Amino acid sequence: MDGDGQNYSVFNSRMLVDTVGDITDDALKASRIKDVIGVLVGRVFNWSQRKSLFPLHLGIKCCALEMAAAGASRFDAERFGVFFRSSPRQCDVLLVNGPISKKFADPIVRLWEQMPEPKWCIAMGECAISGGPYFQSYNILEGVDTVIPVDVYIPGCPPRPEALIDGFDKLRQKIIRIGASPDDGAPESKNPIIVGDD
Amino acid sequence: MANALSSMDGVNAEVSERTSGTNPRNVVSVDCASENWRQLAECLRVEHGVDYCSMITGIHWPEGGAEKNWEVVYHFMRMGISNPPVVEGMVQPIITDPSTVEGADVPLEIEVRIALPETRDPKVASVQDIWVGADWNEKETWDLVGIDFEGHVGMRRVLQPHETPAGFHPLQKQHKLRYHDFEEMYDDAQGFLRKPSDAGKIK
Amino acid sequence: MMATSDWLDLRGWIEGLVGWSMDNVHDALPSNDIDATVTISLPTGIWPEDIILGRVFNVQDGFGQIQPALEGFFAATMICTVVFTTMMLTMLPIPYIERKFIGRLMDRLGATTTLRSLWIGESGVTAGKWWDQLPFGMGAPIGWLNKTLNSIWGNDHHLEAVSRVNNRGYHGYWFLLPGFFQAFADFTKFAGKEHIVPKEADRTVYEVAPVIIISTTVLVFAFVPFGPHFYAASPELSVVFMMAIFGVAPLGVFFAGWASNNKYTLIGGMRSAAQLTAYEIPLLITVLGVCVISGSFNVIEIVDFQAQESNVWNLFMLPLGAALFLITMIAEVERIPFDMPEAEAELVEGWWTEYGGMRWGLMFAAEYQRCYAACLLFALFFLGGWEAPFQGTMESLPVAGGGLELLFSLIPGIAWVLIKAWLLFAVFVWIRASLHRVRTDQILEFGWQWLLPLSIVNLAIAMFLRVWVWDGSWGIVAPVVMILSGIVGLVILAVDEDKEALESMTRPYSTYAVTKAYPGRHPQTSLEDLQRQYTAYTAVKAATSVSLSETEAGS
Amino acid sequence: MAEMWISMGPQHPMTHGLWTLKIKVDGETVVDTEPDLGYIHRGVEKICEARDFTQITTYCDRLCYASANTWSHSYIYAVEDLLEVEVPERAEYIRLIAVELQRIASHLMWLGAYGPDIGNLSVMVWCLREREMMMDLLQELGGSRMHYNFPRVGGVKRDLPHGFAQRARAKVSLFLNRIQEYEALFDESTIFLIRTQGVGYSKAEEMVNHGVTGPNLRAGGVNYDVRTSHPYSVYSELDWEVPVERPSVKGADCYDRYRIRVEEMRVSAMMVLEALDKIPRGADTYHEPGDPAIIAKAPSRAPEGTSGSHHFEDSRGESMFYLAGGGEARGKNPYRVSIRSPMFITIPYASKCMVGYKVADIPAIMGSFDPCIGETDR
Repeated sequence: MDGDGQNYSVFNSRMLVDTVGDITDDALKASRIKDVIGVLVGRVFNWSQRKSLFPLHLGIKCCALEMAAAGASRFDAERFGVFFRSSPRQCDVLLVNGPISKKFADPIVRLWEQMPEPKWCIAMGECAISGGPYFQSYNILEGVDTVIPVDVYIPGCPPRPEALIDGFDKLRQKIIRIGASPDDGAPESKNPIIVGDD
Repeated sequence: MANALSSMDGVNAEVSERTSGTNPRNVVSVDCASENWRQLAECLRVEHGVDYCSMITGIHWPEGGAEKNWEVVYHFMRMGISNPPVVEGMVQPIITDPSTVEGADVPLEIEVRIALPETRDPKVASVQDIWVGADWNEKETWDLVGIDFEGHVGMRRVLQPHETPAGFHPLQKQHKLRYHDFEEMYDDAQGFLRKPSDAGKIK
Repeated sequence: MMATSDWLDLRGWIEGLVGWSMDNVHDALPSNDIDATVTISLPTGIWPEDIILGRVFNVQDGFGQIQPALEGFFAATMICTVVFTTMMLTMLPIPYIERKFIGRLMDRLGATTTLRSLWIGESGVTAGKWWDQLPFGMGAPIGWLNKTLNSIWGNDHHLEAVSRVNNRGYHGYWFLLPGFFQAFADFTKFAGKEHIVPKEADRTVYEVAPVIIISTTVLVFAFVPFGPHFYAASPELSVVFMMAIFGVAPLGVFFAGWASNNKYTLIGGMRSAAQLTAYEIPLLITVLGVCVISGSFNVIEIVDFQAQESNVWNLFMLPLGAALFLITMIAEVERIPFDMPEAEAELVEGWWTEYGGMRWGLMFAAEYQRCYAACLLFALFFLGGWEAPFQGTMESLPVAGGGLELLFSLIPGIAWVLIKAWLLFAVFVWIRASLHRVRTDQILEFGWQWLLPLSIVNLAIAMFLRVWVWDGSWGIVAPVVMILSGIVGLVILAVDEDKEALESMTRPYSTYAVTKAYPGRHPQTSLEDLQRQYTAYTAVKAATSVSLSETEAGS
Repeated sequence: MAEMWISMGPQHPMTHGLWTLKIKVDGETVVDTEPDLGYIHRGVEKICEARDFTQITTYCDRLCYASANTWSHSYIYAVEDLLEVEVPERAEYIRLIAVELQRIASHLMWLGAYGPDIGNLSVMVWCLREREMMMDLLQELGGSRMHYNFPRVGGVKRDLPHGFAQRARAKVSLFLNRIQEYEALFDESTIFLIRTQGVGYSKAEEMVNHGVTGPNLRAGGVNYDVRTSHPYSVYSELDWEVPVERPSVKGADCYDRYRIRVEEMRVSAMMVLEALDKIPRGADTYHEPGDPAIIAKAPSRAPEGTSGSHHFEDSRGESMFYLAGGGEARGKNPYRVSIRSPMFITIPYASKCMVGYKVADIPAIMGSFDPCIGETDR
C-alpha cells in the first residue's frame, strides 16, 4: 500500500475481463440460448441418427444369413435406412449374429472400439444373447454382453428377418427417447435419457 | 484286399456289412497295431491305390482298459481318380458308371482302427506326406484329443485359440462339460481375466 | 459468335441490380467539394515555408473511380453464391437416383425414409413434448405445427396396417418423396459422429487429404455453366482449368491411403494413383478432340457451337469420343466396373477404410459431386448443353414449329442441362448394377492398350472434320455419315463381340444335365416342358392358396 | 511396395464367415498364404457327448448354416448305421426331396455370395430372392426357416403336407427359368469371364490327395459323387446324371466351379420334380407323424463297442460322421461324435491355390470354393 512500488491503478485489465465475462455469462443464462440450440439441434441429430443406422457387415454364424436375407428383396431392410458397411469406422450399429468364442472375443472388442460414437450394439440370436445351444461349451462366452454393452436383444435361433427389422425399430424407439422430455407416454423414460446412461 | 491286408503282421482285416438307409454297403475294416501303421499306410497307398483320406478320429477311452486306452480311427476311400485326359487340346472328362466298374476300380471304403495303450502322451506315425488331406485332420486330432503324430510337420492349434495352455485337449474325457460337473473346464469362460492376445504389440 | 438466348439471364439481372444500387449510392453521396486542406506549420529555420497537405476532395468522384471495381466484386460474389447453391441443391437428387434406381434394378424399394417420423415418432414412441424444453414458451408454435402435421399426414386410422407399423415407410404419399431425405439423414449423422484418428497415422496428412479432395471437387463447379447466363466464371481456357482441377483429387486420395497407416488403404491409394493416371491421359485427349471440333477451349462456346453454329450435337459428330469420355469418366469417378480403389471384396472399404464421421461423409459427398460433374460435362460437351433435343429441326417444322419455338423459349436452359445430367447418372447406376469389377492389371491394360490409341484416333477424326469438312456448317453428309458409323460400331460391338469374343473366350463344356446353357445361347430344348410346367403352374396357382407374390417377386 | 503380410479377417467381406487369411503380398501379387481358423469353434463334438441321439440332430442342423438339412441327414444316416435301422422307402424319398431342395438353396446362397466377391451386388439380391422360394418349401416340411430338425432316426419328422407337391412343382419350374437369368448375367458378361477364367487352377488328382471333394472335384472333370459311387438313398432309382464340367487343360478354374454348381442346381431341381412323381403312395397322400410309413422303430441305445459312420454328399463335398456307441454306461448318448467337414480340408487347399495371383483374385478364388465356416470350425 505504501511505497512498495506496486501500481494500484483504477484500471485493472483482469477486473475488466471478469466483469465482462460475468455479464456475458449472465446474458447467456438469461437468454438461455444454449438451451434453444441444444434442444433444436439435438432433435435434428436425433432424427438423423435413428434414420440412418449403418450396421457393420459382420457375419458370424447362422444369423448372418438371415441378416443377408433381411437385406434382400422380400424383406427389404434398406427401406428403413439400414445400409451395411464393411468398415467399422463408418458404422453405427454392431450387429452381433452368432456365438462369441474365446478366440473372437478380442477382435469383436476391437471392432466395437473402432466404431465412432454414437454407436449401438444389437445381439441377434440366442448365441449372441446367452451362448444359445452352446452354453455348455468350453470355448464360447455366454453372450456378447459379457464383453460389450448391448442395446437390443433379438431372440430366436435364428430370428426371422422380420424380427431383425423389428429389432432395428426397437433401437429407433430407444434412440428417439434420448433427450426426450419427461412427460411422454413411454413408461421407462420418466427422465431424459442420456447416451451411455444404460 | 482284406486278405491281402491280413497277411501283414499286426494287421487284421475283414469285410464288414454296413447299412446305410435302405441299401447295404461293404466296408473293409482293419485293426492295426500302432507300430505297423506306417507300413500299412504305405501299402495302402502304393499297392491298393487308396488315394483319399477322409477323416481321422481320435478317441479317449479312460475305461477302455490298459491296451485300448486311446484309439485312432482312420477313414480312407479308394476313388481311383486320375486327371482327365487331354485330346487335341481339349480335356475329356472321365465319365464312369459305378454300376459297371469292377475289380480295383470299385470305390471302396476302408476303416483303420489303431488301439493305443494307456499312456500320458499317445502318439502314432503321421501320414501327412502320404495323404496331404490328413494334414489338417492330424492337426485337429492333436488339438482336440491330444494324440500326437510322429513326423508331422507344423503341428499347431487349428481350432482352439493359439494361447490355449499346453496340455489342454478338451475332448479328453477327464474334462467335463460346463454346468454338468462344474469345477473343471470353467476356466474363466466369461473372459474376465483375459488379456488381449496381442497386448503390447504395435499393430 | 452469337450467344444462345435464355430468359433466365442471371448474370444480367445481378449485374443490373448491383449497378443500379451502386448508382443510387453514388447519387446519394454528397456532391459538393470537401476542403481537406491541412496546413502544418513547422518551426521556422528548418524549412522555408509551411507545408500544405491535402487538397480539395469530391466524394462522388472518388466513389466513381472505385465504383466499377465494387460492382464487379459484389456481382461476382452474388453470382458465385447463387451458382454454388444451385449446384448443391441440384446434387441432392443424385444419391436419391442412385438408391431408388438400383433398388428397383435389384427388385427392392430402396430407402423410403420420410420426414414423418419427426412428428409421429417411431412406432408410437415419441420424444414427448420436447419443445417444452425450449425457454420462454418459444416451443409453442412447434407444438402447434406438430399437432397440425399429425392431423394432416399422421397415421390415419383407416390404414390399420400403416398405423400398426408406425411410419415404417411412406405408405404411398409420393409427394413425401420417400427416400429423398435419406441423404439429409446420413449427412447430418456423419456431422454428429466422433472423429477418430488412428494411433499410428500421420495426423497432418490424414487431416489434410479430405480437404484436398473436397475443395478441388467443389472448385470444378466454378466453370460448369448451368445455362448461357448461369455460370460463376468463364475464363477463356475453362476446359483446361477444369480438367486440371479434376486431376488433383487423386493426389488427395493417395495421401489419404498412405496416411491412414492401414495396408488396405495403402493398396487402395496405390491402385487409385495407377488407375487415375492411366485414365487421365485418354480423358484429356478425348476432351481435346471435343475442343478441336468445337474450335474453343471455353465450355460455353463449345455449347454454343453445338446449339447455334452447327445445329448438330457433338455426340453425333464424335460417337467414339462420347463413348471414350463416358468410360474414362466412370474410371475417374471410381465406380463399378472400375472401382478398384474401393473394392469392397478384397480391400475392406478401399482407401477410405480408416475414415469415419464427418470427413468420410464429406468425401462420400465428394464422390457424388465428381459423378455429378462428370454427368454435367458429358451433357455440355456432347449433348448440346442447354439446347433442347433437335431444337433447330423441330423449330423448322412447317406447322408446329412456331409453337415449339415459343415453348422452347419458355423453358430455361438449366432445365435441359439438369435433365440430361440426371439421366446420364441413371446410366451410371445401370452400369453399376449390371457389370462386375475388373481386375487391376486388366484395368491398366485396357486403359493403356485400348483407350489411349482410340482417343488419339478420335482426336484425328475431330481434326479431319474440323479442317476439311467444316465450312461454317456440317453440310448434310457429315452428320449422317458419323451417326451411321457410330451405329455400325455399336452394332458390331453388340452383336459381333457377343458372338465371337465370348465364344472364343468360353471353352465348350460337357454337362450331363437336362438343360444346357452357355454364353450367348439359352437352352432351347427345355423351353417346351418349361412351358408345360408353366401351364400346370398357372393351374396350381388357381387351385392352391400359395401366395405367388412371394414366389415370383418382381419376375 | 516391399513384401508385407496382410491379415484378411476375421471381419472381412471376402471371408464368408469368420476366419483369417494371412497373405504375403509383393505389390499386388500373392506370394504366400496361411489360413487361421477356429473363430467360431463351438465344441460341438464335446457337447454331443452329453446329448442323446435325437437331440444331436439340432446341433447338426446348426453345423452349416447354408445347408442345414444335408448335415442333419448326414448325421442321421450315420446313426442308422450305428443302430441298424431300416428306413421306409417313402421316408427316403422325402429325405431326398428335402436334401435336394437344401442343396439348391445352398448353391443359390453361394452364387449370391459370389456376386459381390467380383463386384456385382444385384446378383446377390436376385439369388436370395430365389432362395426364399426354396426356404418356403423347406419351411413347409420342417416348420422352421433355416434349422429344420427334419430327419428322425428311422424316418422323417413329418410327411409331405397337403398341396406340397403342386407348390414344389410350381416353384421349382419357376426356378428353372430363373437360372437362365443368372447365366445371362454371368456367362454373357465379358468382365465376369476374364475375372474367373484362368484363375485358381486345381487338378483332379491333387484335389483328391488334398481331400477336396464335391463340386470342386467334379469341376476338375471327374464325375465322382458319393450319391452314385456309394449309393445310400434312393438316388439309384432316379434317372439322373452327375454333372461334370470340362475343365481347361491346366485344371479347373473359378469359372468351372461356377458352372458345375449351376448345373448341380438344375440337376437337383429335376431330381425333386422326378421324386415327387416317383414317391410311393403318391405325393398327395398324407400320413400322420409317427406313421410306420414314414418312420421306423429305432432303438435309443447303442451297444458297447459298436461304431457307425457314413459318407454323405454335402453341398460342399463329402461330409461324414463317425459315432462310437457308448453302451449302457453312457445311456442314450454316443461315446464319441466325430465330424468330417469338407471345408475344413478345402480351405487350406484353396489358400494354396491363391499363390501367384493378384490380390484382386483372392475373393474370386476363395469364393469359388464355397467356404462355410460353421462346419469348418464346428
